[in-house]
Amino acid sequence: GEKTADKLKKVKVVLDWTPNTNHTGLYVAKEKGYFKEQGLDVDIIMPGDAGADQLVASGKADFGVSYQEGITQARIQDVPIVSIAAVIQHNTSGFASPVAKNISSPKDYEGKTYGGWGSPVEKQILSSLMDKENADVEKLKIVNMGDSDFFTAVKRDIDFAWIFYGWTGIEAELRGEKLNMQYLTDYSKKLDYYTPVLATNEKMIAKDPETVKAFLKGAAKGYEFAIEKPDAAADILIKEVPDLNSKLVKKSQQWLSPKYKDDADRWGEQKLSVWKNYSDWMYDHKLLEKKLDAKKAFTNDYLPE
Amino acid sequence: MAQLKIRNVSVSFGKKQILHSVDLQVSNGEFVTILGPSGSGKSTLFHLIGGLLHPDNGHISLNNHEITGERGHISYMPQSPSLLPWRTILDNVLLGQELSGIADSEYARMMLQKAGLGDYEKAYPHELSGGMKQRAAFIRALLSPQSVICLDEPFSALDELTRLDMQKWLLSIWQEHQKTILFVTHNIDEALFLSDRIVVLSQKPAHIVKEFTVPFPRPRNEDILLTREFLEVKKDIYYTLKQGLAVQS
Amino acid sequence: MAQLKIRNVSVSFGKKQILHSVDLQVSNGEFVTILGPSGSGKSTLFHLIGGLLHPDNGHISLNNHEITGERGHISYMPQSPSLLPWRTILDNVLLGQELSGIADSEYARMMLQKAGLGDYEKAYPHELSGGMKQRAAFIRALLSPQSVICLDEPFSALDELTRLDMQKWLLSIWQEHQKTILFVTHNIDEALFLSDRIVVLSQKPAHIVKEFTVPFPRPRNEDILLTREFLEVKKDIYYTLKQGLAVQS
Amino acid sequence: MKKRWSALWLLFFILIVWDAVGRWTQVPAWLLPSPLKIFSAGLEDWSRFYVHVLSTASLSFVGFLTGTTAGLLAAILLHRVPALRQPLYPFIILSQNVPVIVLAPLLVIWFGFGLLPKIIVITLVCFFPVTIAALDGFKQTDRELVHYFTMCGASKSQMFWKLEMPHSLPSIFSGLKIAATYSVMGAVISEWLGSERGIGVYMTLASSSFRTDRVFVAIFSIMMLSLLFFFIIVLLERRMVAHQRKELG
Amino acid sequence: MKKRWSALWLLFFILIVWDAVGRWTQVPAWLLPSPLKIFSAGLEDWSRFYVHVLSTASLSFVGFLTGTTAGLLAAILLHRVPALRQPLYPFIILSQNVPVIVLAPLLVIWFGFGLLPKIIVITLVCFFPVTIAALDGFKQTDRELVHYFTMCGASKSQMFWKLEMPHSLPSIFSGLKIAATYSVMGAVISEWLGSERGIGVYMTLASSSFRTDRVFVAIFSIMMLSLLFFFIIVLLERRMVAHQRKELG
Ligand SMILES: Nc1ncnc2c1ncn2[C@@H]1O[C@H](COP(=O)(O)OP(=O)(O)OP(=O)(O)O)[C@@H](O)[C@H]1O
Ligand SMILES: Nc1ncnc2c1ncn2[C@@H]1O[C@H](COP(=O)(O)OP(=O)(O)OP(=O)(O)O)[C@@H](O)[C@H]1O
Ligand SMILES: [Mg+2]
Ligand SMILES: [Mg+2]
Repeated sequence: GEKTADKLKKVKVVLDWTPNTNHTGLYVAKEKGYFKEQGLDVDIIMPGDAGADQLVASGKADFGVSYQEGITQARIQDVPIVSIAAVIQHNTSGFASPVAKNISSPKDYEGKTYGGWGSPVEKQILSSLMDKENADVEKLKIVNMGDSDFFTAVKRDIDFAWIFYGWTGIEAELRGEKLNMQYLTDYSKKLDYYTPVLATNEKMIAKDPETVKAFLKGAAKGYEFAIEKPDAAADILIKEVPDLNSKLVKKSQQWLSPKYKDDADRWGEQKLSVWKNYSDWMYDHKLLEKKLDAKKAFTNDYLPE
Repeated sequence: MAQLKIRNVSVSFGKKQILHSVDLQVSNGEFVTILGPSGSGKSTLFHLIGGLLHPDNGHISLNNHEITGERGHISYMPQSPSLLPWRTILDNVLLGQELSGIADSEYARMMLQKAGLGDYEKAYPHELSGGMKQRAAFIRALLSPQSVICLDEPFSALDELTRLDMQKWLLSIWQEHQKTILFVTHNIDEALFLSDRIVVLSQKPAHIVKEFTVPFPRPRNEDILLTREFLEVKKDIYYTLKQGLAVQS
Repeated sequence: MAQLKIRNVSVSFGKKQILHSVDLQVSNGEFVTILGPSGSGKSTLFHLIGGLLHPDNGHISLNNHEITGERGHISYMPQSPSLLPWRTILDNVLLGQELSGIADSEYARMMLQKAGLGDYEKAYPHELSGGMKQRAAFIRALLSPQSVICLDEPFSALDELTRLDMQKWLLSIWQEHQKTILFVTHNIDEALFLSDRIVVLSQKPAHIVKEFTVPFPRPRNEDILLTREFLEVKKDIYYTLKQGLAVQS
Repeated sequence: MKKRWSALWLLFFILIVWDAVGRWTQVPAWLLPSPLKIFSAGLEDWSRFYVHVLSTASLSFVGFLTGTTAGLLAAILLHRVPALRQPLYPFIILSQNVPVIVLAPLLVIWFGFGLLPKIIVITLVCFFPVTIAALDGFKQTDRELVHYFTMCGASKSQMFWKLEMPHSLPSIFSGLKIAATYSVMGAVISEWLGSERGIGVYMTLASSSFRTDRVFVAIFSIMMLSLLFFFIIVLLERRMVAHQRKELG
Repeated sequence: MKKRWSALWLLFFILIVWDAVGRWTQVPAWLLPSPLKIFSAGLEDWSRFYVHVLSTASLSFVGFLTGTTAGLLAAILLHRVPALRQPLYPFIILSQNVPVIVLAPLLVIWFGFGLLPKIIVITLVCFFPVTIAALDGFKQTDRELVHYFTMCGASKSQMFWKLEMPHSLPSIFSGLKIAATYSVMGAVISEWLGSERGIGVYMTLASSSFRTDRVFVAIFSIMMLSLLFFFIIVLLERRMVAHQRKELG
């Protein structure tokens, strides 16, 4: 039942960067009082440059939005952070290019220029994709495009880049720019990792599992609302963060809502195989110094039944 | 033919009038000294001639050529030495030449030697005594190529002996190079020893109270300082100065 | 009881020795003038007394109290006016007092009036003529409370009449307030008119060539300048100076 | 009068050229929106936007104050305690080389998401130019004036407050101007340490949702704020360094 | 000698305290690794890392050169063409308020991902302190010296090269020191515009893979580079502003 405001437990959630439709459930839960029902007073924080993972791991924030690759690398470095729910069941990212560039499959990457942010992961993933089609990753030029956004980059020396379709792809639709897209999931099951996820730190789980449960219960209710009523959910996000581009939010929400739960039994469910597959893949490609103990990296124990 | 003509020049700073209708002609090759109370406007007159200031009224011409507000026509020694602190003495005295062409450092060295600054060529201004700085500024003015030289109290910080040396030196240069010299001093002896003509300014607003033509033939030597005639003229000038002071205050 | 004692003081800049074994005693309430060639080390001597420099050798004491290298015991007028450009003249002359306690601006105003700077209380230093700045620095020194006053060529930029006024004023203050005065000048007349004793320095490395006790009774007036005795002593000093110059060069 | 507004005219001109070039070359609006579009976006958003502006303005103001105060104090400390200068100076430089992406998590972990870490960031940005400029100003204090103060026995703190500080005011203001300019950007950066309000928040949101017009609204308001701060400092400078303005035309 | 290395001792001390505090409070290594760990990470990575360091060093060097050259030229232009000062001055301030996240896409569109946009970013960072400091230096040129140069008819360019420029060298060096310090951070920021090599690249990668030790290796090398640049400027200053050092102890 409802608890009075002064008994509410204060909880901080840090986002991964700026608010977007990945976070709709959290905003809905906050606005609709789902968190309050659970006795929580949730404060949603944009971390800016502070980096959500460190804040969560250090306990400065109770929960955070992260992604599987980050948590994997963090855990390898003994950062005590644990994934507690998958926000989206399948990886919605992929390599996008304007149709004019004529890139319809990884085979076409040869002789083209890819704009990334200089991570070794990128080259390995690209090479996995290209290997499948007998293309040579060495014939691909990889350029670091730093802070510049997708649309800017492809105007200039870059042919394709890695985007989340649910946001950047939708923006392209809004602009009427046709994109070619190669989703990672279409080429390798191993690359179907969770992004984003909700995370907390080990201490929180050990000391205050009730709060973790309560938080996930509220969040799950929020995301379920977003799944059922995309438009209303988008309106809530826009109301909470009025400086966002409302057209983009609405359209993105419609695209993303069905993908939160997708083929899973319940929202937030994570599979050991997904964690294992991707970390093994990373290890095999020398992207990790040691093997990840995948069982410890995530938990489904606190998801509502 | 009068070389430097100052006609009816007046100037004020804000509401204070400093010079009131000053008329002065200095002929080619003449040596004219300006005497006047402290704060009367002697330096200001030099600033007008040099073009640093523009008169409110009146004109200044050189060889019948109007130069009111024009710069670079005179070689100038300011009342404070104004040496550049980042230059050695040698480089400092060469400045006047540098500004108008090529510097002759050999000649400059010789001049420094003559002024007793031979050991200080490479010293910086702050290593010099007050009188030594003044001598350096004096040499800088002598080395500048212009034919009109304006000297503002050039020897005020020198002892009597060094001063006499410098005076004689100035006279020899003046005669040799046919310069026209305008000279400010507070020392009546000095004025009488050096000049062809002495102009006495009043308290401000300054105008010319009287002009004296110095009656001694050249070359002069120190002995005239002790003659009766000398003392006579000196007294005369002294009282003129007094009168110029009295007028206003 | 000698108030200010300078015993066997030597000092050098780098390899150049400036003062060589200078011995000088100034009694309480005495007025002593230092004469010497330009660059001999008169200002340097003041810097030593004021504690700006430390002698290589020797001691300085005030009332039998060693003050070598100590500061703040004298009231000082430097050779260049050294006024603060961001302060008005009134605030500038009050500085000496400010540094040692509370400032009395009424008295300072009166002094400025007396020095002919009444209209310039609120002016900034750059609005003053050279002589006016010098007078301001002079007043600043007079207003400082210390009983020993060191004046470094205080009247060099003043015309004869203003200079005479200032000299008389200085004497009246000296007598009234029982100050001890050390005075540097290049003007022998001035030295004779003002001082009890005159000390002549040689060319550098400077030492004391001779001391003269001035034979005129006080109060003195301008007339003594024309007496025979005066001319006699003046000549004597002049030749001593010449001798001091000759020794070295 | 015309001259005063010349910058505005130039701005106007630039905006027109920008608009024209935008139309001509058909730069897409998401890359570089036309000034008109930016203006209308600004108007439309104003009711929500001014909260952000106020927040950033007050944040930068507070940060500027603490930053410059810290900067001045650091300069004073290093100047007056020379023993600290050698060891601490390098660390002051180092403080400018800790990237925010590293500092941010540490600051948030130590000080939470409140005001303190943000003010620390702005302080870090603002204090440096002030410290360097003030230190250099102190160092360049006029030698003659320093000597005068020393001779008069000025205490270290008198020397500082009555001489070095006023003397280096122009230099300090030069540092303050740089700091004022940086303070607004500093505030925007500090808002990335997790903030609900502020131009920085508005801008990242606009940027991440591809609203280039709003990004430019943010930039323009950052610019306006900085200009405002800068000119407040210029006004202050004019008041406090008044004597410098009274220069001859 | 001991004094010279005091900063190093202090650094050593800080590292020891850091290590001790780290052990004591058990700050996890991923948050703040111990100095030893950082050092060994640096050693281990060195063979790959030095390429990044070299790249950033040369980038910041080139950027510093273009930035300070641009800054000086801007200052000279604004100083010598007063008609431009009013309209352009505000834009110079504005240039410091365009956040890189906005500038980046524009620069990329115009200049691609090559060297040019990076150098533009560093230039933007470096030129401002130089311009402001130089302008303020030019403005403060000693009044008496300006008057002297004017009277001597110095041309505008003589006035500039022989007077204003050397006079404001200390001020300019103050700006150069600030710019040198910023140049390395400027280079790191500019590397975020897309670069294959550089400390900035290394650092973001390290940060995204939670190798906090490597992040600190990057920070330390940024710091070392900045210190190096800074002290090169200090050395240059000592050579070029030599006369200032010859101060009395
Ligand atoms: N920049 C200025 N602003 C205002 N007044 C000034 C300025 N320069 C000079 N004056 C005033 O002009 C008058 C004349 O000054 P000037 O320097 O010409 O005197 P001077 O005759 O050279 O005196 P001295 O013999 O003391 O050098 C003085 O009363 C002075 O206060
Ligand atoms: N800072 C310094 N560094 C090196 N030499 C110096 C320094 N200050 C003074 N001197 C030298 O010391 C000597 C004496 O200087 P001082 O200023 O005492 O002379 P002075 O007797 O006051 O001369 P003047 O009558 O010209 O003022 C000069 O030769 C000068 O070059
Ligand atoms: Mg004068
Ligand atoms: Mg002297």
